[in-house]
Amino acid sequence: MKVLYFAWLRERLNKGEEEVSPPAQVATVGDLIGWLAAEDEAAELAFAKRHLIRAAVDGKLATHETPVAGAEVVAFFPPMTGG
Amino acid sequence: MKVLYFAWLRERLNKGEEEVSPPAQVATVGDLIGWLAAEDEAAELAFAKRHLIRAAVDGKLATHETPVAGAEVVAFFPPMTGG
Amino acid sequence: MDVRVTSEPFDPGAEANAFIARTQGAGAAVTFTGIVRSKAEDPILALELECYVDLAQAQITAILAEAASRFSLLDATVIHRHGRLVPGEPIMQVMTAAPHREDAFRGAEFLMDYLKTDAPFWKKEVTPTGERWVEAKAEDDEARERWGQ
Amino acid sequence: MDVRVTSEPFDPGAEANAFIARTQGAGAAVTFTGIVRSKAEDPILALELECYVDLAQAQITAILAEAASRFSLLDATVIHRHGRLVPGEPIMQVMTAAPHREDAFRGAEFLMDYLKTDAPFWKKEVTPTGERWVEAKAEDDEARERWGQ
Repeated sequence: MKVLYFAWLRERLNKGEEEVSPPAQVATVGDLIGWLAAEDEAAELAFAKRHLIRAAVDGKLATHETPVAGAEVVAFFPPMTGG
Repeated sequence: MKVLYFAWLRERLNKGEEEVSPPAQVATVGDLIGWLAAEDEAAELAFAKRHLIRAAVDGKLATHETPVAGAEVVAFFPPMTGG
Repeated sequence: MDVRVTSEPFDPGAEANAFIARTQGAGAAVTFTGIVRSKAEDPILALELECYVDLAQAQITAILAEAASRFSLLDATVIHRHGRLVPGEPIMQVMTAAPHREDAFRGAEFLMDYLKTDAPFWKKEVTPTGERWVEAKAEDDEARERWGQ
Repeated sequence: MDVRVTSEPFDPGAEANAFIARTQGAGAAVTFTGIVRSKAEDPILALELECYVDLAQAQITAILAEAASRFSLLDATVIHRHGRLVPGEPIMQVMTAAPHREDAFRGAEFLMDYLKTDAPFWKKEVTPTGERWVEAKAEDDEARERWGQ
């Protein structure tokens, strides 16, 4: 599974993307955040404010409840500030 | 006093402007309409629907109650359709 | 603030660029362009706009000042043509600039609603079967009413 | 319907003219241009826009389709830049065309409100004393909420 990071998440993690292989019990976006945060101290800090973490799964906006089983790309980013 | 006519008022009266000398008892825009209509059959028809007659006195939008004593230019026209 | 009542054609995009270029500090610019419309089911050959030019200039100037103070506009411009126009031609354009988008949008809508009811222009449609004056719409009066006096 | 997510500069007026020229039957065209703003009391040197390009293209395409059906738009276009921009540069532009002005205005405002909250761009301001990410505003969420789900 490829994971993408944008904006201050990318800066705090010092990477724009990575390949990860979460275990089978990581079923949702929220589970994936928890697993990434537990794996790495920088990720724990970057993901600390869960309510500010937005996500997209395979190119579609997602919530923390969205399933990630079989997903190819999961993206994490702060609230959007387009326009 | 100069009187201007626009749009279908101008067409029905077949003139864009004229000089008139109403008597002193013509005090308001409404009085002026009444006097013009009484003077001329075409004007009586053109001014028949009083609620559709808008006016300006000396370059300012007016109502039928606006005084015309001393006015130099009174304009009559239908509801505006700008924009 | 600029008001132009003219029988000459204008270039909508060039006007918008010039407006943006001369407005310092804007985060938002809104342009409304009114265009002569010919419906397939009821085509027109031309639109003739009659205008009381002096009053139009005065009315639009007053409406612009009101819009600028209500909506914190940094700048606003109205261009309005009169004379004979053909379908597809720009009739008029309103441009507003403000720090934030809400004011730029509200200012442009306010100006449009006032121009519809309070600017001395009269439209006549020239159709294949004759000419007809465009009647003022009750919905335009209602749109203007929402802004209060 | 056209969506352009690009790092290249664009010409607001030329885009508006091209948009108007390709839209048949419109009586009203609204253009919103967002511009990089530097406040005198808190100046910025540049605005850096980060973008998830694939998602932006998909999100804006979906928002355009929704706007077109809600507001009877004849056409609508969104241009949105990413990369490094300086004050005064156009960031993005929304254009709508409709038979009547209400729909053109509503469509443009709807698109702006959705772009603010649902298009994957992130703004960073480069100031004389450092860089800072622009925070999402609660008022933008509220503006979006008014359109319902």
